[in-house]
Amino acid sequence: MTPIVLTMTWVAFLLGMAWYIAVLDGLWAAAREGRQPRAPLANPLYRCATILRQQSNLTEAPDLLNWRLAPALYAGLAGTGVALVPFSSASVLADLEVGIVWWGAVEALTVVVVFLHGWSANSQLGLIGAYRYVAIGLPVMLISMFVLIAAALPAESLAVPKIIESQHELWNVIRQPLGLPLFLLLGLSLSFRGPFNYADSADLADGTASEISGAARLVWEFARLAMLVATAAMAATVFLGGYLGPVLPGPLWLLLKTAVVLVLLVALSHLFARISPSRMLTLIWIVLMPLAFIDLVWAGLVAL
Amino acid sequence: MLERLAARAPVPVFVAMGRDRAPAVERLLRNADIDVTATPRHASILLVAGRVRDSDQAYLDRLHDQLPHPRATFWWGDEQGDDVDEARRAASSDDPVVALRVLYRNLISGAHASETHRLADEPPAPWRGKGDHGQGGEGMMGGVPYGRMMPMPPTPDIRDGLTLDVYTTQIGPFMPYWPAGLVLEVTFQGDVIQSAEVVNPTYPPRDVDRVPFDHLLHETTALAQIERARAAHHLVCIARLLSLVGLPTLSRRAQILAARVRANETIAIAPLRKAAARSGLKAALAPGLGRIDDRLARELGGPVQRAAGHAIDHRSDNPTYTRLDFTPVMQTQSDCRARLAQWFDEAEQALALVSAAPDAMIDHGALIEAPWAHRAPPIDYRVTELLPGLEWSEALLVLNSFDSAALCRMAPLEAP
Amino acid sequence: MALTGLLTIMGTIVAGALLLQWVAARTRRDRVVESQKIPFLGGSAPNTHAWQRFHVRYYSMTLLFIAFEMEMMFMYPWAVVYVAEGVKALAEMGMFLAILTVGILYGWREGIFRWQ
Amino acid sequence: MSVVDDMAFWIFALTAIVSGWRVFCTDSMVRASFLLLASFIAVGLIMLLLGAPYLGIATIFMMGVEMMVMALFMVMYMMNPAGLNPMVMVHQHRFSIGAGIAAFVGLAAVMLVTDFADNPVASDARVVTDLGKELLGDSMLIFETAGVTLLATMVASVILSSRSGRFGPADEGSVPPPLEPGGQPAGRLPEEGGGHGHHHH
Repeated sequence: MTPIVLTMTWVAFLLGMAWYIAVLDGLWAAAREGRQPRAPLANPLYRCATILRQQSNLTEAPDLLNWRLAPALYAGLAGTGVALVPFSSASVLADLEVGIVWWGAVEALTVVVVFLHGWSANSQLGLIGAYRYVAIGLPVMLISMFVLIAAALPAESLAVPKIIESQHELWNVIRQPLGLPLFLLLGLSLSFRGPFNYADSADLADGTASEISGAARLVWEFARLAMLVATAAMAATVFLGGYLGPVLPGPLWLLLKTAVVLVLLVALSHLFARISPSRMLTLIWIVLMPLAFIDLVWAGLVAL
Repeated sequence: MLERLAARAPVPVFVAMGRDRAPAVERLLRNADIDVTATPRHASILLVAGRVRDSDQAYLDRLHDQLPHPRATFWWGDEQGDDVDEARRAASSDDPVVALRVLYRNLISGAHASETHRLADEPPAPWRGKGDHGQGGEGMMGGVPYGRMMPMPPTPDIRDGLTLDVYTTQIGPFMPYWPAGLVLEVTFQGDVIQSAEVVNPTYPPRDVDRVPFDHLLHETTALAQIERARAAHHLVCIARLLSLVGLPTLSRRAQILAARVRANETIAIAPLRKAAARSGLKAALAPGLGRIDDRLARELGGPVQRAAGHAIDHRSDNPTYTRLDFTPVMQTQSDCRARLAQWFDEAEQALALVSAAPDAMIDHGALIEAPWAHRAPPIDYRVTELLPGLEWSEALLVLNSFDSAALCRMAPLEAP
Repeated sequence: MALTGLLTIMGTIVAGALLLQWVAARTRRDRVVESQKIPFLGGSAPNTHAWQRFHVRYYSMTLLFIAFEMEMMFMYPWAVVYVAEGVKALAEMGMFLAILTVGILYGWREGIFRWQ
Repeated sequence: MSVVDDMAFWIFALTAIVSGWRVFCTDSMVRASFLLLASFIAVGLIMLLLGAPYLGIATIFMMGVEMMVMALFMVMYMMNPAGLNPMVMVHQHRFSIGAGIAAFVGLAAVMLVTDFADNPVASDARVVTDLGKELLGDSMLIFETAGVTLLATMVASVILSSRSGRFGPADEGSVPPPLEPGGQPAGRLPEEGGGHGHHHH
């Protein structure tokens, strides 16, 4: 029975946190523009209803199966990512011995489903978004592999619960200060937000999402938010000690930490401009990758 | 239940920009009650702002049909809509937000029937029943599978069939971040533009910031009014670029500043500029991107020319300005970055002039520099020479680093 | 077992998402007409299908990436025994990072991180 | 538990085989790539069932990125990449059917005839740790050799594929060979391409 209960809890968590991000986005925009937010709590629900009321669109000869599957698989991948995160020492949905390797697989498969989503519509703007996303999504994955391996060093294990246990005395965010910021960039890339929005950007008329409407679009937008939640929960667990914390019960700590990380992610996604894909590619390989190297060396020296 | 919730959402509107309406539409962008979508697929109302050329009617109909049901068209402008019912139009002087909300609510509840398609419900080419599986194609690349041909390599490939295809299509006239009215036939290879041809020219720019300059032709006008219009014009240009690089909130801040300048409020541009610099706007505009040669910069004139390092500004010769120690600001690089910096510099300088001489007047008929690439002999340089070799996002950045008057002159009214 | 957990949550979400799309399609039955299917290009219609032999401008980078990735897969087991093995593992890491750095620098010098 | 495990095994096995077979039936290069990925994912999950979590998930991970890159290259090089006109993806039908059957029967026979070692790994065995120890112990040389080999792969792939470089475009001055010996160069000359190269190798 436990997997079912935990699954339902996580699905509720994803839905709730997706709503929370939408609220944060609205509040952030209103504050930056110096106006009153528009129905801050209910606005996300109104928009969901609007999207759901619209007819589902088709294009000429699309790859319909993959077009409908891609949003669903994307959301499902976010679910399997978040399943690695323990609520407490006793309750974890997927207690994988190699949890962070699965997280890497989630990143790899995310690139695949986003590509499929852009490919399936048989439209030029979506195609450009799909190919552009692959260019950025692939190398960003390497950075996250480095920082997660660095986090695994002191734990002597690839399992997420063990990584939490290794942070009893000191959180990884202090031990390996470069890890969290680099991992947050990955979160932006996985859900293509702000400076990492290479799939659904404004210049492509929303890119891979430019031809969808109705329920498929609702699932797609939810999946993007769910993936951001999954990254935040993972970041809170791997770098901020997850459920560890005094006084309050463990799950509540996890919730709080995830919420704080999400504030950071929302701020990051509004604060930075998107640079051209080829410059971003260079930036990732030439600047961010060496930073990830330094993170690994740093973590290694500290762990010895 | 779903209807009730949906009716309270921001109205999803796709804007088809016609003539004369650009600044008014920017007002909509600032309104939290309106959600201006990037694609018609996400919109429920097609807002036709201003007059649309007769030759663009087919494009407009196609756009209309791309909206998902329930959908409606709303006309905003004076010239059209005699045959359109009251619920679906607004005069150009009116604010259409309330009317849009009502129309949207009725659309959701079913009180206003969703509009049916305007173009024929038939594939671009008849295909059913042809080919091995009735898909309309023959062989590997032949025929019209599902109604359209397949992309082909630019020249017949007699060797190994490995030549990459090109994809040629018309783009515009109602593309977001695209000069209103411009239709280009663009050839892509991958995401890089290989060539472009003008099919339909841009709509001539006509915006509110022109009013004081027109006024000056026959009446003595306050310097403050002129310079405020300049600042507002530049802020709107900056806003477009900010939105394009993924900073929509900063972009709306620039829009709000422009509106406040027009309303004679005192504002400071420095915070916006600082926020933009902190967000890495410079990195988003690669050095050298969109660099134009000296001849073109001179021919376009205005801020484009000064961004190329030519201190040519009619204000230098005007006594009112020389009394204020006016010297034109300029950049040297003549690329997108320089043009953006020029907009910021000139807007800040304009506001400084306003605060230095709030009551100064300029005699009518005086020759005062306009904020845009002003009138000059026609030029033979085309926007189509600017784009080849650029990746799509860079191409849009380059387009949006020019003011609409400059773009209009580079995509001439008579198609070449 | 971990696999059960992964499959349960994956199955639940995917099934829910597909169900939502199916129900929405059943309740709104307006047909998508042919003119509605034309891909969005700012009002224009394309001459051809968009599916093409797409010139991927970063293809050299993907090859470097694959080799890089392969190398990374050795690092996961290495991380587990790192503390136990001590200096030997540290030296191993130095070797590993040196190889990757050389690979990146070479690629950079040849300009493979740019659009070609 | 064991019944559930068995069921899972058969489902994954069937998925692996069916999607592997469908690879050859679809007309779309992208579908073919990702059907192959689906097959590999099913195999990876079977490895998970067999108590080899690292290898199983690493398979899924690696195949995810590799099939993605393969799809990019398939679309670049194949006419009609989406299969809008149906085509036959297999050649030499008779030979391939024969070879397929022979390989299947042979491998199945090996599987049935071989006397597999029967010492199940304890469920709490730390297989990843053992793997790490092996890599830093007896197999260190293999590990290091693999590292250097992969570096050679990186350099070689860049040399072979990259057009840009420090000595200018790779195809500068190159002339396509003639179709007959001693004839005129055939096909496109690189100069015609407006500076955007095509790579035949």
